[in-house]
Amino acid sequence: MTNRRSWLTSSPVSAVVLPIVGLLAVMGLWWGATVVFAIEPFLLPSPWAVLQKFFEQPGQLLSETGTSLLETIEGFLLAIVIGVPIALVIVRSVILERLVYPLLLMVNAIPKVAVAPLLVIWMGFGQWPKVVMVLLLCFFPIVISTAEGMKSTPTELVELMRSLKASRAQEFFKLRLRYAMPQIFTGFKVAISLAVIGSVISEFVGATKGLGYVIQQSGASADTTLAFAAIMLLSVMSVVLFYGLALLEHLLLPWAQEKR
Amino acid sequence: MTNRRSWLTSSPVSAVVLPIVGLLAVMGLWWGATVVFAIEPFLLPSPWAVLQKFFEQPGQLLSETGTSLLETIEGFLLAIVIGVPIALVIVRSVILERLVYPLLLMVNAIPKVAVAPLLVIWMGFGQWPKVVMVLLLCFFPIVISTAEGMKSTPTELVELMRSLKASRAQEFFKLRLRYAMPQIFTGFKVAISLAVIGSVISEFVGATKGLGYVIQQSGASADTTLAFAAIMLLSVMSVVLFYGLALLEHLLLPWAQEKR
Amino acid sequence: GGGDNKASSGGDSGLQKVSYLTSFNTFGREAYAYVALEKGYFKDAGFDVKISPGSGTVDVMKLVAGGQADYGIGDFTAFAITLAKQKLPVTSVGMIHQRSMAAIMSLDGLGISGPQDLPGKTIGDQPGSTNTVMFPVYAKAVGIDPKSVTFLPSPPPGLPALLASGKVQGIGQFVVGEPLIAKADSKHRKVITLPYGDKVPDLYGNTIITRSDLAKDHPDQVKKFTNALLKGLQDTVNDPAGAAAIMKKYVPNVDLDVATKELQIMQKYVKPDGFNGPLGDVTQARVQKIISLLEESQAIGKGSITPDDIVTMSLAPKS
Amino acid sequence: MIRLDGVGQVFDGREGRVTALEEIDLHVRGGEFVTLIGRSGCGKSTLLRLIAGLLPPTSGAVRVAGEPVTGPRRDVSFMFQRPALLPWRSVLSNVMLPVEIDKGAGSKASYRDRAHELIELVGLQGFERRLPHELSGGMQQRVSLCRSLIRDPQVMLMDEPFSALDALTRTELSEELQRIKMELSTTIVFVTHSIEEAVVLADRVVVLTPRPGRMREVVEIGIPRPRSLGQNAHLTEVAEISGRLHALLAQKDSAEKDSARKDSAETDVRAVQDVRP
Amino acid sequence: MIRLDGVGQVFDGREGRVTALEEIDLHVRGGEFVTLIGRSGCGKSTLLRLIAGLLPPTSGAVRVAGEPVTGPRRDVSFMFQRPALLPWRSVLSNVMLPVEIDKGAGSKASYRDRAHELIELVGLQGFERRLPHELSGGMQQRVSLCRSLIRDPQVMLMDEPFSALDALTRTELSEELQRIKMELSTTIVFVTHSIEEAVVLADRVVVLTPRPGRMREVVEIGIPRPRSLGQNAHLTEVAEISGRLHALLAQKDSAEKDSARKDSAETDVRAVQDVRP
Ligand SMILES: Nc1ncnc2c1ncn2[C@@H]1O[C@H](COP(=O)(O)OP(=O)(O)OP(=O)(O)O)[C@@H](O)[C@H]1O
Ligand SMILES: Nc1ncnc2c1ncn2[C@@H]1O[C@H](COP(=O)(O)OP(=O)(O)OP(=O)(O)O)[C@@H](O)[C@H]1O
Ligand SMILES: Cc1ncc(C[n+]2csc(CCO)c2C)c(N)n1
Ligand SMILES: [Mg+2]
Ligand SMILES: [Mg+2]
Repeated sequence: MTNRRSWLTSSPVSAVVLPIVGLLAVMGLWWGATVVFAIEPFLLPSPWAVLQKFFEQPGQLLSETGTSLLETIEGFLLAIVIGVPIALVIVRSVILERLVYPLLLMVNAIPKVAVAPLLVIWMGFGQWPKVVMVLLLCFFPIVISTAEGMKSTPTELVELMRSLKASRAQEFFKLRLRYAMPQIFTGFKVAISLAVIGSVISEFVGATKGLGYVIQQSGASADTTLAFAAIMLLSVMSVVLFYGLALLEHLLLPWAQEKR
Repeated sequence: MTNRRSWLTSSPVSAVVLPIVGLLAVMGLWWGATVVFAIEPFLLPSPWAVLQKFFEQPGQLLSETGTSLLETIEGFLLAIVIGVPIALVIVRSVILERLVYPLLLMVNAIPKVAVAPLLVIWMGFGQWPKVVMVLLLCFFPIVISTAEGMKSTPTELVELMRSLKASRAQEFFKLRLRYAMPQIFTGFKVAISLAVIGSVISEFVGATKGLGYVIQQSGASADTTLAFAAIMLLSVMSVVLFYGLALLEHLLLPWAQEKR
Repeated sequence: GGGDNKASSGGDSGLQKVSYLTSFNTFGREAYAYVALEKGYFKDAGFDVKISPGSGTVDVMKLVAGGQADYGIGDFTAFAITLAKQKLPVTSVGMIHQRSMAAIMSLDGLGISGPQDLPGKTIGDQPGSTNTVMFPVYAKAVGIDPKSVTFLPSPPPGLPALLASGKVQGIGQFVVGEPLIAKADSKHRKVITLPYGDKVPDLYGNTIITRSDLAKDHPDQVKKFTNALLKGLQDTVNDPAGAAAIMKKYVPNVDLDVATKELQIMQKYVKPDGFNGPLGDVTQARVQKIISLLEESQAIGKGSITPDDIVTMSLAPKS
Repeated sequence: MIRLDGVGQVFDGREGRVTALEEIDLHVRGGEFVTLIGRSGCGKSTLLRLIAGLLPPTSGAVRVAGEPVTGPRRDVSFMFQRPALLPWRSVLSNVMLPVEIDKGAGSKASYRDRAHELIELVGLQGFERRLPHELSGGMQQRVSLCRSLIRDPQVMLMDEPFSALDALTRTELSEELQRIKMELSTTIVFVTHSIEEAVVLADRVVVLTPRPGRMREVVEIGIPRPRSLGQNAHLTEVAEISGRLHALLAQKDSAEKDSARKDSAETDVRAVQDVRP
Repeated sequence: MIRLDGVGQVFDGREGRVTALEEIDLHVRGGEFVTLIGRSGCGKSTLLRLIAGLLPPTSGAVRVAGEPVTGPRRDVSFMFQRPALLPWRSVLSNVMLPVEIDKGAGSKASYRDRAHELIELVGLQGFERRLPHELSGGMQQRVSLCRSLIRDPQVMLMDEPFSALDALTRTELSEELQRIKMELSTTIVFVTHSIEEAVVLADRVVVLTPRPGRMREVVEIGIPRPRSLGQNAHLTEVAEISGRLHALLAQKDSAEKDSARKDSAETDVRAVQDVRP
């Protein structure tokens, strides 16, 4: 019987409480580890030290977070704007797919850290190299999940559209893209974490703000705790963005709710 | 009409020829750009210079490639072995999902470069920190695509299994996992490129071989061409692994062939 | 904006927009540029300077060569080696340090108390760094076999942790890194520093880098900039604590204590005992000597560069 | 064997509630063949799903073999309205699925023989190794039928099992079904839109009212077995009962109106009659 | 209107070839109502797909309105054997899909009224805004029916359109279909497994042989219109023709054997007869 559920699984409160419980559990483990194994703070500071560091200068860290967040979102949106049409083209034409796919793969396979300085050299110190780095890191999951999602549209529905003499554009926008939405969102969810990492990597070179810069900077004062505070903020940012996407999916795709 | 196709789309020869054409086209563009804009080799070496660099010491570069390849594959397989069961657990239980998912997200969001030294300190200079780094970079797409794929199993088929009084394990292994296979393979395809990058990042710290080491080495000596040769090899490795997965998918999942 | 007009066109204030790169990050050792900025030396010389953190000598060279920055700082040895391999359109127009800051650093109890202890040890270092490349020269100077020491590659940010954890017995580091290493070690062991400069005094430390065409076409401008920067350097040498405080205004995360100590150590490298040339001095003879040393240690090919290829002597500071 | 007491089912959707079933009281005896007829959307499939334990009723109680239903049972087989074949499994392997799942089911080889027999019976020999997408609609339905028969279940719930089959195949298979029922004394609840099929197969025919589905009438069929769907000896009897059922289906109930937006709580009109001719 | 000459269709699979259709010669006049009967898997759906231009024939030629078929046409509507509804669209929006796709189709508002009319006609009022998964099987089929009717097509290809509907709804809708056909002189090719339905609706009934599908016989139906499926004036005539068709379906052809593994090239036996009673 499928719809008898306890409050643990159905209540919206638990959707907030349980993740927090999980989080606290791990903080506990982390803290336990630092105590039991007497781990040196420069290797792994205790969670309290990290929290303390955050509250020392919350304003500044939050403003750095804002910088990284903006780059992340800009790059991510750009990746959607570029990635989805590429996927459309790939699904549309086998020939273009065979020409283009290997190239996308090659670009994707480049270790981005190695090209971060190149981007700065080509694009200067402004926002652009950051946004492009985010784009480079996160476009591929978007392309591939969109393409594979669209290719998996049931023959039955494709034939329906064809029998209605739908144009290729209509077939894509009214059917395939819609059908692939759940899979596309999976791609987005993978991409968003990569986007966050992209903003950090880009801030390692030629930046003067952002959490990546803070991490880099913390090296200058051997402040491992600060680095961890920045990493924690990145993690939180990533989690928030992820659940934002999940919420958006829930609102946009009521017909595709999970089946367990 | 769907099954009238030219040799361009159907012949297996074109599946090999077209990617190569695409590749050559980009090499051409790349070369053209270096010539037309007179791009200095320290910014972007010409493709010929890169090829030449490769043929100067093919044996050595290939052996470095082998090292990175091995780490990549080991870490990737480990990610499958760990990631798929996590996905099963997540789909199995809403409670566990809510406890575990945010943590996975946080781990995934950590910029891996920042923890590379930590891994070396904890695990020494052997293969382990490399394999673990690959694992860290690529487990998430595997987890999420497996989980989302399994959640999207049609109610109709889930009800069939329930009506047969299948155990939960049977529901997962005989139905959901099988049904999710195409989506899982999409996850694998995203993960494999990340795995390659993971091996490179891991070789930045405490390695004395591998393509990551070569890049690190060349960066310091301003041998941009050598760095590009290594990056090219990485790209090729990534493309080959990707198509290897695609081939495997084609062989394992004949029922899920693409529908265009 | 970027490219050629950056250093030549005026802004609203009549000041020329100029971009400047530190050598690596915003460690305390970079304070002098901020001092020049804060005290208005740049402004007085007619420049509106934007300081950005660099990411290592080679990157700085590429950024300057590519026109994204007008001036930058980099280690002179690495600079020379890079130019020997690739003819980037950059040149050196003055020295920050009269002696190389390259060193090997260890902690008390890891078995290194002097150069004689190095054989058989493992040293963590960024591959291709000056410390690694010049090690054979240093080894020869202290009379040990360079091959008896193992170098283990790692990017710079990971090095202090590797050392403190004892995974390596020493790391390649600039001498000014000492207070940082001390701070990173929670066991508060004594830091042992083996500066190359003690044994190979000919090596310069950091140098001021600019584009070749800028040096050629606008020598006055370059001179004015160099002088302003060196004025900041002079003030820094005179008052390290004050310089550190100024820097913290611009880079709030800087640890005042560490930065002050770094700058105190740096004093003797900017102005070694017995040095009486002008601040930033370069001499043709020393550059030639360095090239020979590099050729000897096979870091560069014989005859691959001449002093003129790497230094614009005409712009070097005069007393 | 199957007992429903005051069973009701309400679906809550974002566009309002739908009362699918209301006050169903039904008792199916062991070995009985009950057919269920009613207009499209009246709740026939829902009723079967309740019995199968795939859905907990909103109200009332469902019991099978004396035990309250809390979930699916091994001795009950359900043939869905749609074929529900696993797309990666061949015909044979789809048919063998229930055996694979019940590990204690005994010799696999003998079941394999049984599967081949069934496949031959429904006219799919030669297609054993094909995948579902290579089959026509009716062929898929026949595979699903074989799957529901493979384990010789005690209770069979069949939702329009012959809807995609031609008249001949229908006749053959309904004869086969009667044979199985007689041999194994299987209890069968069978949904169909063919009134004649309902009459020919059933011991009793249950007629449901349109949405919300209530029991309008239960008609006992006295024609001796075996009966046949095609030209047969009892043509007139079948025609006569069919005519009556047709009228019952068409009859307008006073409580009958569009209830798509209505809560079942508002209407509590019962129309359960047990008419035995 | 529709003309098939020597049409054949062979499917190649990894388990061998299946000859679905062989040597089909059929001419459907404008405004004619042709029903297609034949055993499950004999190639009826395939034949419709060929006419719709969804599949190029392996051999032979298909022409619609005088032009060779190279792909789907706007004036031909196809109702599939399965409902094929878009899961994210409401009932109304699924019905409106063909209008949305044909941008030159004229006033959307008037089509919207038409959609509401059709939805009411098939008894789905109140469900306009629901999603397909909230509907029963028969309700989904009715949505699909509305969708195929919305654009008043010239040619309608219908693959078992009433298979999931109860007898009453079937009767109502088949009357409606005849009315539409008469008013708009639509050409209709209609697949059904109900022989009576085939007789009541058709001007001509085409009987196909089992796999591979060849034309066994074409039966002209002379009963005057309008006709009705339920109790009606022509009961005996319908029964008589139905009986004949039943016999035709059952008749064993000499060339008939298991051809699942056989290439059509091997069998070239024609059985096309045009019988007019
Ligand atoms: N895509 C396909 N691949 C392989 N074989 C196919 C395919 N589609 C149909 N066939 C085969 O062609 C034959 C005719 O199929 P079709 O769907 O036309 O039958 P049908 O007359 O509509 O049957 P039903 O009444 O069961 O719907 C069948 O034997 C089927 O196995
Ligand atoms: N999952 C669901 N969510 C909402 N409403 C549902 C759901 N399943 C069924 N219904 C509604 O319940 C009613 C009965 O549905 P059911 O499938 O039982 O009908 P049925 O008698 O089997 O019809 P058919 O003969 O067309 O198959 C319908 O009105 C339908 O809209
Ligand atoms: C997916 C992905 N994650 C992390 C990195 C990060 N990375 C590797 S090395 C480096 C800087 C080292 O100096 C950075 C930021 C990447 N490239 N790709
Ligand atoms: Mg139903
Ligand atoms: Mg069919």
